[in-house]
Amino acid sequence: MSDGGADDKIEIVKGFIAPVRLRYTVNAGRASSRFLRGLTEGRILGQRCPVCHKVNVPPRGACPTCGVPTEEDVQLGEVGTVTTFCIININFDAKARELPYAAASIVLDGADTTLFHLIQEVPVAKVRMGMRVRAVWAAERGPSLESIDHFKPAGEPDAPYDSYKDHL
Amino acid sequence: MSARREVAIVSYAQTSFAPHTKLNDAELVMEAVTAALERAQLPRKQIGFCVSGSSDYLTGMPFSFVGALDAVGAWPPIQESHVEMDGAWALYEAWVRLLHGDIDTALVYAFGRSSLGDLQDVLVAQLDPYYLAPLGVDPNSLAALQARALLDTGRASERDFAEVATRCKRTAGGAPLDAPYVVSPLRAHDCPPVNDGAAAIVLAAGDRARALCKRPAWIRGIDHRIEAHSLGARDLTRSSSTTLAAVEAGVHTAPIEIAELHAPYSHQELIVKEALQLGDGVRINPSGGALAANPLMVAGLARIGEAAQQILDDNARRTLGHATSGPCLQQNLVCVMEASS
Amino acid sequence: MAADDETLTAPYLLTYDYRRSCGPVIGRFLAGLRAGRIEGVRTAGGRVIVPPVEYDPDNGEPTGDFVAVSSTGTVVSWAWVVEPRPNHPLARPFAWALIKLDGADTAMLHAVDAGRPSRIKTGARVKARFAAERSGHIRDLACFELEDA
Amino acid sequence: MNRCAVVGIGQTRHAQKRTDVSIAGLCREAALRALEDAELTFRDIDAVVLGKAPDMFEGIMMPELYLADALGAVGKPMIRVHTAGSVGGSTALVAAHLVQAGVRKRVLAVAFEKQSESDAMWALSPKLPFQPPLMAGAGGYFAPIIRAYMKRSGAPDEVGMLVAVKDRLNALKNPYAHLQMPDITLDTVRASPMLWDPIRYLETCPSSDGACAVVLTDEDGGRRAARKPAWLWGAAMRSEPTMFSGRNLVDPRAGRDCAADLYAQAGITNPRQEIDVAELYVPFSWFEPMWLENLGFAEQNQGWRLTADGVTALDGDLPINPSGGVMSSNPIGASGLLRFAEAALQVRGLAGAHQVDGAKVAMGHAYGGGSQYFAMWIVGSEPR
Repeated sequence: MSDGGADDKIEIVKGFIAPVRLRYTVNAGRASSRFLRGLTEGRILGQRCPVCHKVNVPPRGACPTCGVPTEEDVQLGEVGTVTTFCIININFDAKARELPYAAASIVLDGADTTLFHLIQEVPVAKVRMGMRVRAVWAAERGPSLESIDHFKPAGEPDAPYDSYKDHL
Repeated sequence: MSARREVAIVSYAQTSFAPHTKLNDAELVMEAVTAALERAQLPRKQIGFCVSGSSDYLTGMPFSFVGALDAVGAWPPIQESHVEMDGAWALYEAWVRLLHGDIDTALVYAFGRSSLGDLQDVLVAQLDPYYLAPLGVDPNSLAALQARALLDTGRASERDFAEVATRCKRTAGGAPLDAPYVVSPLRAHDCPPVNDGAAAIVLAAGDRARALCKRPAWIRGIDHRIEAHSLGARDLTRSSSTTLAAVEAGVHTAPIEIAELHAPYSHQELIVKEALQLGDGVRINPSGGALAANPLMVAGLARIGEAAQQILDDNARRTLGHATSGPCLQQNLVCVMEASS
Repeated sequence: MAADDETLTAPYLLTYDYRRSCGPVIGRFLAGLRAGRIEGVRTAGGRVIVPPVEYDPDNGEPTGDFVAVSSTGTVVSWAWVVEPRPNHPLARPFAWALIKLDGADTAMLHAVDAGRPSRIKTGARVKARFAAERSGHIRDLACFELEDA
Repeated sequence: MNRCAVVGIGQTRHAQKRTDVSIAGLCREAALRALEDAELTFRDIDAVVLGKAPDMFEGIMMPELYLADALGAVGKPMIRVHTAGSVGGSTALVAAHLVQAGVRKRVLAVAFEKQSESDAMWALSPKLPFQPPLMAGAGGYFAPIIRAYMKRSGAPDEVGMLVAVKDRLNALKNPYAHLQMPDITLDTVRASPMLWDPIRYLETCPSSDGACAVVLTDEDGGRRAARKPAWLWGAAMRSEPTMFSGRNLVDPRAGRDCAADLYAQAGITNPRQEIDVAELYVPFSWFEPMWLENLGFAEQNQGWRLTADGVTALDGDLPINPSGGVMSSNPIGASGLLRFAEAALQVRGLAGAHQVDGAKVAMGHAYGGGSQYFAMWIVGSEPR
């Protein structure tokens, strides 16, 4: 397909469409597979580093700062603290969401790294740093972070800034 | 200009180059890097410079090198770079960096999972996007055009191809000439397998290399050159870029004992061997080369690693590692290593 | 989505319709194809490059005037495709060939519809077969065919 | 380590869509300008280093292969660098390393992105199995970081708007810049849609097609250069992991360490006083004050005051992004090299209408990934 004009006058061809269709079989790897199976079963699993003892979630099979394999699974709580967030006014998702919506970095109780997820069941104007939130599981779970539909306010007092300031 | 600093390979490690791995990129890299560092007894935090080679198109995911960094333990922050190429070019970058003189060690790694897609489709994306990629011409076909051109010169026969394949693949019953063609004149035994894997090399300079390793593989010369992309613009039966790189790397100043050539297709070994002017006394690809295992983006670095290992193991005094990139040997790198400094 | 004992796998289709812009040299060549003719471009050294590019492949210097070349030429090398792939130009067994068109100094890559492998050889004379419907694309050249066919 | 000089600089006219050129044509537009500036030809070049962001932006795997002929690399060494958004900077550093190590005398560094061939948003976030769902786009990653900075520093909301206006007004003096917005004011920025609260539309960078090229030479080449060269004083790169416990995304340690290494090489003890102008990688306006702190131009939580006080304006004491910066042109792979090239243009005195009077020491800065890859250089009008 081209968007050039009539021939003979040598009107040049400006461009064409070049379709690419490549089929892959994605392999999640060991650590991610355990994490994703956990989500299917309604559990959030992190992994503890044998050297620095920090718990990484999602686990990726290695401690990124120590450079050693991580094997020990740690089941995390479903409640955590919003460390920071943004409010989104345009849709990026295949699922049309009601605008605006909030997405936040959340440090789950027992974890040392943050998950990024949706905050719902609260007006966006009330979302705040330090807010305590709880995971709400999707009706249908699978090997995806979408097994957690969103996080909602946990109804606890806000966490003090000092408790999460290292997770920004 | 003052004499160049001496740089050596002090350890090499690789994962198994299996037809398919269950590990992800970071897990693969972890295995290779950990083994290479253990062999050198070099703690992660003492690495001066780190550089890797990989291609997003193997897994179809952008930024694949970012996740692999998890396997390095990049904390405190490290001096690090990445080439979207075979790891052999990452090794070249590390060698250049070590010449500066301010750091003494470098880690080089490469990873690739060729099994996740269909390479005959994926590698079409490497071609000129206006004239070649829209034709869908696959890598086996391009190699076959090169093989035919070589046959036409009379410098090689299909029997010669089969002999290369028999030696590299070590298959029972050899490589029969009555086997069907995949794309004529290439048969299955003339084409590379599909493999996943990772490899890692530790480099060190001067006294640091001597301290880390009993018998370092000193890099005597390393150079790489590229040719025109269009197949019609070059003589496919000669690897002029290999010849140029070989001269720059000093291949001919003394005899080579063992050469590891990155020749994914059997006829390419003949072309590269001729371009390097290697005599018949040179042992070629004792590892089996890329015809035995061809994890893309890793296979070139692995050739250098295998050639270095021959020195580390005291099997040879002077070896050569070669890497290639692109269709029909478009780009080539030559690395000459010696036992004594 | 399959699960084995250890790791999860899933199919993934990387798909996108890229928008190529051609620029003056490729764009003019493709316009020529659309009009049923093949053109090359001359380098400062006097060589004629087909298909044309904006630069001399040897030294990167700009190329010059367009030159009409013949739609017939000679096979420089070839490879026989036993089982065509879905994205190949022909659905039946065919030859890829490097073809030096009369009037050109470089060979171009395209498919030759030769029927069976015994009919093609290096040095064979071939001529372009243009597609019936053309849009300004390298596939406006449907393939080449043997001149004596 | 050998001295290294920048003797040629070229860039394309950047635009949302450069449908008038092929990918090779785009790269050549920059490369030929750099060679012309250096009064050299491709024949004079010993090695070519190519940088760009993910191959999937253009759908060409390892494009150095297809571009070898176009960039005059045939018979020469060619390397392809990819370090995410910092790649343009890394490309210059890998090229400089070749000269500094004494391996090559004259190196051409080229970086490009032709985003109009696809859709960066798509290429950055295809629907991949097992990956976290895409909830917020690229800005969704950086908006929470900016919010954290605003809370920590107490900076007023207006600071991001000041940067957005300043950079676009600077771009009016740069004929190559993509965005040309003569009528931009604080009010238009404030009134623009709030995309990722706290980031407004006009506080984000555009998506551009463009390329940049730089010719680097050894000391001899610098001394015999056709025009005044820029001399490399320091070059540094640092990386840290994407996610880890205690990671400071507002003030990443990799950036701090990189700057410290850079200043040590360049003999700079007080960057605020000793650096005359800086081209920083600011894809969202708020990154100007954040980087001012990360790079040591201001104390923690005080960077925004430099912006608010006009210090970073073209006529200020420390002009930041006189070219208009990433906020005005963003061909992703080239954006880092453009920062490095613009810094060199300043100390060569060749920056034209956006020249900072008397600039003798300039900094180029690039970052990428999740604020985790850093590449920087300092160039001076005289050798050091």
